[in-house]
Amino acid sequence: MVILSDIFSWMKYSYNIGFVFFIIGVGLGSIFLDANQMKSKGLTRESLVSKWIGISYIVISIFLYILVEFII
Amino acid sequence: MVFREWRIGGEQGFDAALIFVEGMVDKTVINEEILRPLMFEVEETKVDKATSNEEFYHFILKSALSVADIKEVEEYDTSVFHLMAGMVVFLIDGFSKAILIEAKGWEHRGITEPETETIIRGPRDGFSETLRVNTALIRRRIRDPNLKIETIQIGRRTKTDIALLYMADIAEPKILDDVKGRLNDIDTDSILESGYLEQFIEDTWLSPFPQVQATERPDEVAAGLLEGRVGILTDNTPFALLVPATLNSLMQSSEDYYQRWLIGSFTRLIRFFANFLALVLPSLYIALTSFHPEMIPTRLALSIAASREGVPFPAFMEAFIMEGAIELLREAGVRLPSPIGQTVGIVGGLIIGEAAVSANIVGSIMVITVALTAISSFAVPTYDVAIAFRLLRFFLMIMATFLGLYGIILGLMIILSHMATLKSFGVSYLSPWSPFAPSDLKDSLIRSPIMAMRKRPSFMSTKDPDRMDVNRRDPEEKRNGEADK
Amino acid sequence: MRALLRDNDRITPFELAVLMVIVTLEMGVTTFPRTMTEKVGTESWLIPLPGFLFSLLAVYFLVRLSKLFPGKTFVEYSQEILGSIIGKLFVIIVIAFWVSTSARILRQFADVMKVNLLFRTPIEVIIFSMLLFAAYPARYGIEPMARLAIIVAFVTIPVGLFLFAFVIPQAKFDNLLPVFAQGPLLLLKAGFLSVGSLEGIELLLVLLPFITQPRKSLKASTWALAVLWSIIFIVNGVVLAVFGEKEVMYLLRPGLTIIQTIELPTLFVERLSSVYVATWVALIFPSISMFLFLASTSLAKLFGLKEQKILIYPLTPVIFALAILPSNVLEVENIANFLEQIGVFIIGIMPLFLFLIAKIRKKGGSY
Amino acid sequence: MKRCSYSSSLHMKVKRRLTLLLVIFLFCIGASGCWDRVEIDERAFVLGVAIDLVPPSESHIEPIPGQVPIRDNIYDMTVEIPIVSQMAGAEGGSSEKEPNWVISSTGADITEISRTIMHRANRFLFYGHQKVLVIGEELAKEGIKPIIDFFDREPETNKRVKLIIAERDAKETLKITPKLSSAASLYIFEILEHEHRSSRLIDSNIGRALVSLRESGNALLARVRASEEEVVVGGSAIIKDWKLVGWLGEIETRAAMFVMGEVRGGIITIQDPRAEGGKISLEISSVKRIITPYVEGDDVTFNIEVLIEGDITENTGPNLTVSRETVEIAQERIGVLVKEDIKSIISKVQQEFKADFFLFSHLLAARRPHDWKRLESRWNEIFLKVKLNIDVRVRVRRFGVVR
Repeated sequence: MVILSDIFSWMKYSYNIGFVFFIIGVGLGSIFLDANQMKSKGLTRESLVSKWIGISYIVISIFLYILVEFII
Repeated sequence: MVFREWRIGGEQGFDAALIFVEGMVDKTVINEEILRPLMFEVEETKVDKATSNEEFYHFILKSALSVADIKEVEEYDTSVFHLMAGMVVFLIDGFSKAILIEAKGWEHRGITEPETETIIRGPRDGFSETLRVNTALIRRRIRDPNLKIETIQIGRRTKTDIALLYMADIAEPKILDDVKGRLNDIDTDSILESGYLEQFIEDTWLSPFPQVQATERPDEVAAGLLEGRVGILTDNTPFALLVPATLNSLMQSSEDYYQRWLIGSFTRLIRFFANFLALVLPSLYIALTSFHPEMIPTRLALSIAASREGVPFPAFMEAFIMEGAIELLREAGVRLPSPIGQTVGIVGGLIIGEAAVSANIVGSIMVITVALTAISSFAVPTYDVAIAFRLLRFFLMIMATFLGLYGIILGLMIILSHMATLKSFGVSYLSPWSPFAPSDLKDSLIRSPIMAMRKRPSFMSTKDPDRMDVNRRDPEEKRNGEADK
Repeated sequence: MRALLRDNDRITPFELAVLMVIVTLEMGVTTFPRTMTEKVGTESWLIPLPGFLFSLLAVYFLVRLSKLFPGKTFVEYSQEILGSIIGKLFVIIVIAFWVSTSARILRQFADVMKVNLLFRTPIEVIIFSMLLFAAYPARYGIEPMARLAIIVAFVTIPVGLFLFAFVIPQAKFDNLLPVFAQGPLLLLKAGFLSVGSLEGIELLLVLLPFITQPRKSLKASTWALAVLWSIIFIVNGVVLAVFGEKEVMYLLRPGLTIIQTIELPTLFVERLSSVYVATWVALIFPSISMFLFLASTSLAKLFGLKEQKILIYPLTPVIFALAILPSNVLEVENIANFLEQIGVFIIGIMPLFLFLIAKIRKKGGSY
Repeated sequence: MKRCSYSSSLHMKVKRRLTLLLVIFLFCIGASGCWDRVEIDERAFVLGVAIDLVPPSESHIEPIPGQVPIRDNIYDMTVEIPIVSQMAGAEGGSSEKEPNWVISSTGADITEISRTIMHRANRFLFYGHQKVLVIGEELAKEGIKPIIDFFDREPETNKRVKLIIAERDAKETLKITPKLSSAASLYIFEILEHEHRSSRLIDSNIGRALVSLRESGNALLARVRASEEEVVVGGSAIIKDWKLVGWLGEIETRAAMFVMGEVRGGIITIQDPRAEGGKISLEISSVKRIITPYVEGDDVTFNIEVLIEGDITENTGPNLTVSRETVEIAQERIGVLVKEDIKSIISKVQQEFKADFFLFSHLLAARRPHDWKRLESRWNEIFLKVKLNIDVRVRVRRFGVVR
């Protein structure tokens, strides 16, 4: 629990909207750039992984932001 | 289009017609060498004597025309194509073949000095717009049967003649195949200039760097061919292409080899330095004045501060205004007729610079920076490279505006990374520095003595790697040795 | 005839050596004089001797391992040697080490930038811009990075050493004394531990199968180590000789501060330390992209992905988060010390260990 | 070799998106501003800093209610800022105005005063071009540690800033108007840069002083005294345990520098014994100093060898040509003179100041580590009894264009 509270306190300091945008940017890049590129190379699995990384990054970053700003 | 119909061989002869495109043919050839023999020398007796029509036709083909190049064509399309290319089509009634007579001749610009790559020592001839003239210019320089010239037509509508030049026993076949493959892949309706080709065959489309070397100089092309590169000549343009191109090759001028090696090396070092200055000088000004004045020597820092006293704009605005103005002047200078262009350049530069300083829009140090940058960018021999670095200069200026010196270095690193990823027909763009080829460094930042460059560039993986006998003694040494005896 | 370098995943032994040097010369090198002096006092300038021997040993076992499993990276062979689960654990530890090391380097770098060039720019911006740009060449695979590293090495290392040459007149060689006052054991121990901060050796875990002439890789990496340790030797020795033991231990980054003491009549550039710091930007850049490449390649191999490209940008937020995690320089130093110990484990102990187990369990090729 | 024809459009698309990302990135940065961008004309270049101690009765610092004052000492910091518009010369600046602004403020710590001055000057105080740091006598007697800490920690400040102790008030030194330099700080800086011309003053900068100060707390710093028109830089200040304990004259300073091996030039003049009023001057061209420690029990002996090479610049003896005899006399006499100087400075240091600022301790630790371990705790006593063998040898190399 100490570690968890440490992490939360750290996040309050440094998890800001800029970081969220950064992660969302990476996620979008994964979904739209990498996934398509992989697909055109014929690597379906990689394309899928890329897409999922992107989606989960976006979701998690927004979720964490809500968590940090409004809940804890 | 001219149709000239008459009856060949008198009353017993056949109806015949000459078709050609006005302006594309040499009228004297038609009058003297085609029409005169066909009309006056092919007499009725010839028709009588001929036992058959076939024989008559052969007689016409073999003996009647005093023109060097004659072809028989059966297809309509082909003959139309050749007609458009300046051949004369000769039709005889009753025969299913057309005779194509070479009588090409059109008004063209003579061989003049290249405008974009002027040098002091070296040949003054430059390519002109006619492909055949251009190939002849190369041929005159390399009298080797291994110099192959292949001609293909590209462009659905323009059907432009493209000549592929290479040394069959030097050029690496993989590169050659690559070039041919890429040329054959092109599907477009028009090739109006070699710039079209360049964009179709280069490796990376959106890179600011040219990956194909364009040149107006036949000696440059000949030297390239002898290094194992492939030359591409396009009809209707004086600009030949040389592939593969590396940054190093684009920074060289053919004059480097004509001068003694120390001078050649010195000018080359200056050129690289000038290119670097042209790239970073304005951004360094921004970074040093507004981020890190501690790096400027104290007295200079104080005088820069004094010169900027009263200038309302931040340093980056100053830099963008002045650089923008210079680019404007440059572009305008190119478009204006040449006598006026120079005047406008000088007058504009002087007046704008002077007025801007006295109006307190920019500091005087900025004017010096801009002038130095502009001058430096003219020292780059290849226009395409100079323009690429001009563009990147603005990128670096943006980086410097935000992150100072750190931004500049970061910008340079990203440019370098980009160049590291670039390849021109399989040859690394940064060769020979990277991949590191120590033997090729003789012809990079410096130009070593011609006797020391016994091998062709190794990154070209040429079939015949040696320029001269590798084990041969230096002539100088040899002469001294003889003198001692 | 030399092969055309058109395939995107091969590097020459020379390029491997250059990469090893470039990756190791990161921000940590500037603190070497301090950390080493803290360990062994004035003898710290001698550490390169045992350090070179120990790192050579590590390199030797890594090369032997790679010969046992030709064409395989450590991701595959450690799983073969240690079994799937322990092997995977080891791989994950190494990947985590790379990710956190690059975060550590970035953070140290950003701190240096903030102190020397950009006083008020948030470190987030410095780290972010560096990370974003350094990821670009990593996406194109190992070859462009080797290209980049060569140019960077040929530009920055001479500049750095040139600047160092100006410091030498101030050196007082009494500061290097006494030597061998505390017995060789301490020196040997320090030499062994210093192997942990040579990140370049870890490249061999992944890069050995990418070498065009595998036979030359041992020779090339030995050369890299020799160059590396001589650079460290020069830096350490000069710094210690100029500052003396106490001042070295007092300074945060003696390797940087020393440039500020250069006393030259004003050149074109007033403060050479800024130029020096600027060259560090160029040195850090390939290191970061290399670690990104290593981590993503290993991850891709671990999960059986055919393309490492897609993992590079997704790794950046993780590194970014880790880089801005420590609140101040002291914490960064603690983390750096901790990572150095992990590094000792990864390249000081594991190669030998893996090699022995492979021999005992008769895994790998018939070497 | 194989080129996919579809890859072109894809490639373009990818690149376009990357460019878009870059643009977005730049906008992100742009929107949040450029933090470090301060235009060069918005900065106030601090060329010199002088710090004095304010007598407690004169301090006007308002006490913070309910809080014990952190420090008793109130500092008076004076900075010299060039007025660049005056420097521009012809344009606008009237030559009657002062070219520099010397501005003072008081406060309890340096950072705070710096901010106060920043507010008063309405410019961004920039220490990147600081040349000198002058510390007043009273303050130096209290201890210079708290002052130096700010300048050591401050990243903008160069390690080459000259650290000088002023006799009496430090601020007076910055108020003079030098005839040839544009600012007093530059003037003092340049004098110290050319220290090797006479070796009568010590070129002490923060970086080098700190090495010595951290080692032992002792150092020799340059001394400066302000007069009406100019400043006199010469001699040195002795710092013991970060505190000023005394002064050395110019000749004493040179002797001390001989011991430290920092003499690089200067003139030594001796009487010619062969004639009344005859003098021989030697210009030092190079000096080598070798110190070797010997330890026997608690007896520590240092062998100091000084090898001087120089040119005779003046010879006003009986025979105007430089004879072999002249050279020999010069070599011997100068050797004796320097030896006496060194002897007296070391005994002065041992008896009067009881401070080891020649870092003999350091030498002992380096060369005789085992003995040093034994003696370390008692070094302060032992140092007072350290014996010295001084050997000065002089070699005349040239004597001008006449014999």
